[in-house]
Amino acid sequence: MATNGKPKFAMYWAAACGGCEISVLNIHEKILDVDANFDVVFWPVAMDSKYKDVEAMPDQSILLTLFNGGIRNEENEEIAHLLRKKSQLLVAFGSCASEGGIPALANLGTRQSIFETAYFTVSTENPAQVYPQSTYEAPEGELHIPRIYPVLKTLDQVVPVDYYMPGCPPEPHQISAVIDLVIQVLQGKAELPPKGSVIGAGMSTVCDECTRKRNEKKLKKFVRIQDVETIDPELCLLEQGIPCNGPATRSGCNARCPSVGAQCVGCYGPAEGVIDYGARLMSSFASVIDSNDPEEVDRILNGIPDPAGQFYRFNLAKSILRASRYAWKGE
Amino acid sequence: MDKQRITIDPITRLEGHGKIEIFLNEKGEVENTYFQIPELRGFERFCVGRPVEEMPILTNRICGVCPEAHHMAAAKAADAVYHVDPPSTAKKLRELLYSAFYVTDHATHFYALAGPDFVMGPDAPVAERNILGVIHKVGLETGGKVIQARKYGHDVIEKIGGRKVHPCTAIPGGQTTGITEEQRQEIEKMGRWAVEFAQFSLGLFNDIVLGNKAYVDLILGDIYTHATYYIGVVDDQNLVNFYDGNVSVVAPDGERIGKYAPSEYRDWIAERVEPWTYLKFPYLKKVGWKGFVDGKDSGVYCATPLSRLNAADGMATPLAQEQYEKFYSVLGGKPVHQRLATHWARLIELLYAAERWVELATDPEITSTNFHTVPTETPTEGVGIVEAPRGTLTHHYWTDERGVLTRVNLIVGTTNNYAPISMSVKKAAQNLIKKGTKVTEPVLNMIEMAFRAYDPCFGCATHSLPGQMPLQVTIHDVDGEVIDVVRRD
Amino acid sequence: MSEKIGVYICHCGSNIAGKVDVEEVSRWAKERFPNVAVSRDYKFMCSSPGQELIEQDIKEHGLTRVVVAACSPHLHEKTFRGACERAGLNPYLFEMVSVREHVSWVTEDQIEATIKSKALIEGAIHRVAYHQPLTPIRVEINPNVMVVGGGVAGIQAALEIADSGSHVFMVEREPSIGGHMAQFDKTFPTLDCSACILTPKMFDVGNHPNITLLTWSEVEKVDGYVGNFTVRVRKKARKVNEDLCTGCLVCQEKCPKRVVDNVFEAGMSRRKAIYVPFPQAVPNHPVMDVENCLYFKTGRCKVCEKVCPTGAIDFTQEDEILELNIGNIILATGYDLFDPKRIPQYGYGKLPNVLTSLEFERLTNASGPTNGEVYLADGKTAPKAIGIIHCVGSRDKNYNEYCSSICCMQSLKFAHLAHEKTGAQVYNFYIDIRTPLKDYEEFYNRVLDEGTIFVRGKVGEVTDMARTQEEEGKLIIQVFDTLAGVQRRVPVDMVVLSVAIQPRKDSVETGKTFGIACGAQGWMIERHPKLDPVATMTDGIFIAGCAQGPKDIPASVAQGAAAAARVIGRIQQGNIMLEPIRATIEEERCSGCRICNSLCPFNAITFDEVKEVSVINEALCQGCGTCVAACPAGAISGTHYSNEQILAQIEGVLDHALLAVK
Amino acid sequence: MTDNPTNHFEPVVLGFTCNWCSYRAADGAGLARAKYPPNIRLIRLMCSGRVDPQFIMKALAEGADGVLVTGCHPGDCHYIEQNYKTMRRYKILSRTLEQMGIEPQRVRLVWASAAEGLILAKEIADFVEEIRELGPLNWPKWDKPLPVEVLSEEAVPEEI
Repeated sequence: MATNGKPKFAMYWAAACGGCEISVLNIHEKILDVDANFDVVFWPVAMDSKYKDVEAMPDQSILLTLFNGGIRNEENEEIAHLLRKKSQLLVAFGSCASEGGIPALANLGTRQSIFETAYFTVSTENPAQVYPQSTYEAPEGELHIPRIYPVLKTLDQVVPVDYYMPGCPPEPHQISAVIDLVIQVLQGKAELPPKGSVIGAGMSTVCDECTRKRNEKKLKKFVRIQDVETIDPELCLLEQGIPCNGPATRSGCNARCPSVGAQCVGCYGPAEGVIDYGARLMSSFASVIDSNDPEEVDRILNGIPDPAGQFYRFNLAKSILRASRYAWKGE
Repeated sequence: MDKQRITIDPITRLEGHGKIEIFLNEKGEVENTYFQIPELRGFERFCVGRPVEEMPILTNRICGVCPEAHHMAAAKAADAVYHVDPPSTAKKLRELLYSAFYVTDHATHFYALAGPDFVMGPDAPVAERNILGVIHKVGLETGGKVIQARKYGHDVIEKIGGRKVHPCTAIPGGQTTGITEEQRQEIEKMGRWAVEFAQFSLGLFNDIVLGNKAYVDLILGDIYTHATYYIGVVDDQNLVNFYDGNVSVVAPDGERIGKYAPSEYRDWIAERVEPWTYLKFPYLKKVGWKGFVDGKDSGVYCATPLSRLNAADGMATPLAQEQYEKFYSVLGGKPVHQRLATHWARLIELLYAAERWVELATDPEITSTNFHTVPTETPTEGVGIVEAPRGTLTHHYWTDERGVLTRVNLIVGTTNNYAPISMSVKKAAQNLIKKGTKVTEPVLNMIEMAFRAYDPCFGCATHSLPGQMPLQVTIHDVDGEVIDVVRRD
Repeated sequence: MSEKIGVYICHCGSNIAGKVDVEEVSRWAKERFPNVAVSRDYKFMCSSPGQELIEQDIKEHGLTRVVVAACSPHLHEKTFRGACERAGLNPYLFEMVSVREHVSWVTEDQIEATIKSKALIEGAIHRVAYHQPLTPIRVEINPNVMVVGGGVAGIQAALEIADSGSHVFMVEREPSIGGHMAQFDKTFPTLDCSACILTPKMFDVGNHPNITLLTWSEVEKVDGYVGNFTVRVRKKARKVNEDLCTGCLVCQEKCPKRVVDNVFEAGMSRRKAIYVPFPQAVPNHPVMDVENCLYFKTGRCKVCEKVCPTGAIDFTQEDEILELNIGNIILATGYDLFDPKRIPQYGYGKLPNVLTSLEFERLTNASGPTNGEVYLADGKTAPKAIGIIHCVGSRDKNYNEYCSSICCMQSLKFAHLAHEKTGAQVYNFYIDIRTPLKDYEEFYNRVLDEGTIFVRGKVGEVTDMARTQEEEGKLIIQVFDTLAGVQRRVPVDMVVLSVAIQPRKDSVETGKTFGIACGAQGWMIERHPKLDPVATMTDGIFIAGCAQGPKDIPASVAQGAAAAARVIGRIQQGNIMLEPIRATIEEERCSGCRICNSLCPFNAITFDEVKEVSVINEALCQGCGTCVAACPAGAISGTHYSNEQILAQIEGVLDHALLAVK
Repeated sequence: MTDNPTNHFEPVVLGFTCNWCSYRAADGAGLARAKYPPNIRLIRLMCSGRVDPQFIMKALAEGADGVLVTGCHPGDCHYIEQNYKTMRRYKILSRTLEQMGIEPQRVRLVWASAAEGLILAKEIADFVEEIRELGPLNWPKWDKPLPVEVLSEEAVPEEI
């Protein structure tokens, strides 16, 4: 596919799982629109890529780059800088690039502890206490692997980002919508939203799209989902005591998880204008606890055994604190 | 002083980062190769402190290519932690989802990743050696079929798992929801189509590959052959099973040296750390680590579609069983050591998965509403094992009395094959790069074919990302000066 | 930020300038912040020249924001807002910093004080840039007023308002108005007859053209907001048609069923099953006690129906629900008496001649059970010695820590009445004698002169266990005399317990119904304990009398009048301005999760079932901001305390703080 | 104060007050000329119920070593019962902060009525002392690029 007059499109993954790419493939026939309207210059899963070409390209020559994955190591950051340089529109695509995603839970602990765990598990035989090293003198010559950062960062913490597209992964119908929009813009039929805004998601939160019945909320306890005898298929999960993050999570997914009886885990991130997702969730959960007695409140809160995980499951890297004190102090 | 070095960085059409360093000696022959994995995300660390019921959701994110595998392994481990046995409907729902997933995953790999090498030929121009090329050659309606297969598979995953990617319905003791009769009918319809598609694919393989002597020679040739141990999950009749059973271990000579239950994995498997890569090298504990060598005395083992066939006595569904027998008769009996035969084995598994899909979709219990059992016992420790497309997947959790994780151990599909992949790469390199060989792109691709057979997913293995990158080879002379650059683009 | 900010630091004479280097702060503000157009320090910012300084600068420099660092905003925020307004700047584009109460007066070190002032001022400079122009909320006032509680406080309030020409709905739980005062015989210190002074007022209420009297009625629900309340009142069935009843009371006379009267007569005598609580009752329409009426119990009797000349008796009458539109509400719900059974060692309930203050009131009352004669329980013997115990259930950590404020004078009154009526020797057992008001101390002296013996000390026990001959058949009061420092056993025939007055047992629920708060003790909380004693945190709701705290008749009357004056003022304004500090919900961002629905104690948040979004009633909202902090979708924003403003202030305050530390 | 190990460290403490009780209490402390450490900076809100956990985290991230949240006594809230919600939020927040490696003592909840100026002054003094004992928090200024190399030295052994 030789370069032609069409605007250039690229997609890349850093510290991600590949789910974003799969989700893009799940737009199925829409893929053809992409092919018709763009010259795909760089898209790992879909085709052979020309990494060297990307370096060789003039700056700003890629119109649209979808970047997924967080910044876990030097290599991730280098490529982020390269693609920022080459792209007119850089989109933080998916939870990891936008907010750190699940891998950002690592920011609760130290990088050191990651190594100590990974290379000393019960099934690891490592009497010599060997750690991988970023530079290693093999008999035949020097070997390199990228240095891992102590704290996982979001894309916009290493380069400026034009748009954010949340979701783990972003829903195919949202991806299609965004592709349509960009094509419309190319044809001069539409305007791009203001820089820095969130695209491919709703203005409200998951409850807006959730079909479950909601009442005034008064919680006497939080329950673990496996302890629920039968999950009421009609009633709001939070009202059943299941700690559902829906109220604080941006809409756009059609309330997928709640619709199948699983609590919203928060992958679409904070609602418009909310700075700290977890803080919001904390104060809203606290608000519906039906007790003014400190001891009882404590008992009720014991139903959430892992507050940090509950409130920052996908967002720790983008939260106000960003990482635990252990992580950045390395203690 | 540095030897001559060839760097393949990173490798293409493999789901994950990887980097191959090939060192030549003064004679210009391959002295050694290093297959490096540059990423580590630390799930085993940061899952500690999380409630165990979150693991099916958290470990999904290890790999977006096979989140279903982690979802299943995590759910089974969590069941074990709570000592709870989910209702049979729950197990069947999980296995149904999992079978549909196998169909999409194996189809994707065969047509998009490995297919090109055979359909187009290893030395075809790069620009054609990809899924689009395949589609052009075998015809658009085949391409349509491939997309259809992915679509159907993901539809089933979404119906049962709630989401196309990263399903969310498996919880300790079963599922959060079941399926309606109406959904069941659609699922059955799609399943029957999948069976035809699988047979069609085997037909294609038969015509294009087995029909082509060059390829058969390539498959049977020595370049891609390693006599290692093989492991794979089997049911109580020792037939291949993806969701449940014990792990069968067979020696290079085909003799089954034992079967282990998930809880016993530590008696059988150990992992080795090398300082030049983030990924560990599992091996058979009983045999021991003897370095990157094959044979009965080396603990190196393999866990792939080929391994699963070698480790089992047959397939649990009729059509797949036929193919199983044909497979071994054509390739001259068990076990088959030729790595490229893995592609054929994968298609046989594709057929099995499709048949199983229909079996489960027509099971009277599948629409029952008894899909969850509330755990009553105090959570402690548990292991969950499933067969991921890329190898046996082991999740092992320890929790406190609240069911909060205190320790996590994961041995992920592709990791099992890290050692054999490294060996295959080295062997291929040694065979293909001889003194005076001009290292051309096709040569490098042939080297890549060595590991592509394993369908490695270093996304899983390292929790780094799947990714294809271009291939560049830089050849240095003895003084480290660049004397030649071969680039694919 | 293209704002032009004026920053003013007040010396407050030397109050601030003595500790804070005001010149330095002023210089620093100008230098450090590009958007600070003017920065001045001045000796008294609150003086007219000080205010004019601000007004001039706004006009001359076109200031768009103003920050004043001076005393507490609680003192002068309004002052400076006024200055801004006069100069044509919206008053809410102003922010005040307290560098006197919060800095100069509480900090030892001058440098530290200057640094802290800078920090607080930087916070304000950051914050004020995000201020929005606001206009106070104007609310029309419905002239109708509701007074809840027909005691003397409520009566006073109702009459004042009615006389001013507005209509009053008076709601009283009991069959008659009058409250506790109607049960008393004499009132201290003047000893004029309670009935004589109260009855005319009760009569006026009953007959005032501007007063609708709703006795035997209770408020069930209050909706709306200041100027526009909707109040639902349940008018309990009297079983007597008030329009037909002439108050001849033949029914009461002929009714065959007698019932112990635990309310008005404090259980000391009996009434009929159809009755008015006391002769001067207003209205003088009887109510039927359905629990005890023979007809309702046995299905037979109906004597009252037979004897009623106007056929006013109506056995089928049902409760009536009234929906009233009210502009302002005065709560004068009164108090309950402490139950001395909670102090078993005083023997109340076990020892027949141990009485409560109210029971003694009834004994001494000419229209009481004994027609004013003080007898022992046998109903004929007059007591020779009477002990009156003060502070029963008051000033006692085990019961009520507070002083009930009326017991001393009441006990002195009892001492006098007992002495007068029986000639008995009277002992008063007290902790302290508190006679702070007009003519009180004189009354105390008078009672002393009458020969009443005062024993200082908390009574330990009242018992009939005689230890000596002379104690035989007596009640012995065991007390440690803290003046003499000796244990005393004082034998008497009758003991009167001056029991504490307590909040109504349902005062907290009542508070909730009307959207106002009660303190830890249960007294309703005023807006300000000194400066705003009869208003509450909820606009349009006022409190008077003992509902607000223990007080005597004069004080209750004064509060009733004060509350009335506030309400009349409101009515005359025609409408009022409310602070525009309010929360609002952005509809398209509200997910309808309903997290906020249970949060608002003023019921300002409701759920629109059709649109599936929550809605805030701006006039009901009091601006506390709790829902703003709780909305998980960030759909609720609060004026004048927005996230942007507060976060900016945090940054500002800390930004400088850090520099200071380094 | 001088004989503690971190005697050169001057804590910076942020205080949230409600307009009706604790802010007036602070006014009262001033009127009474009660001296307390200058380390605290008070921010006025209408009610402690307005305190959003975001504010507290923002404060800690912006360099505060501790945060004091003050309001009316339970039962005395001028908005009837909002301070109970503050208490609930406070509990949920301190559990989370603990997991983030922030000592729960760094965020303290204190009730002070308008009349309790001296009590508030004492609470502030105690709190500042406690924070002094705990030492600086020094949360990184994330806005600026992370000093990865520096942190990495602390974080992992040389061979990595």
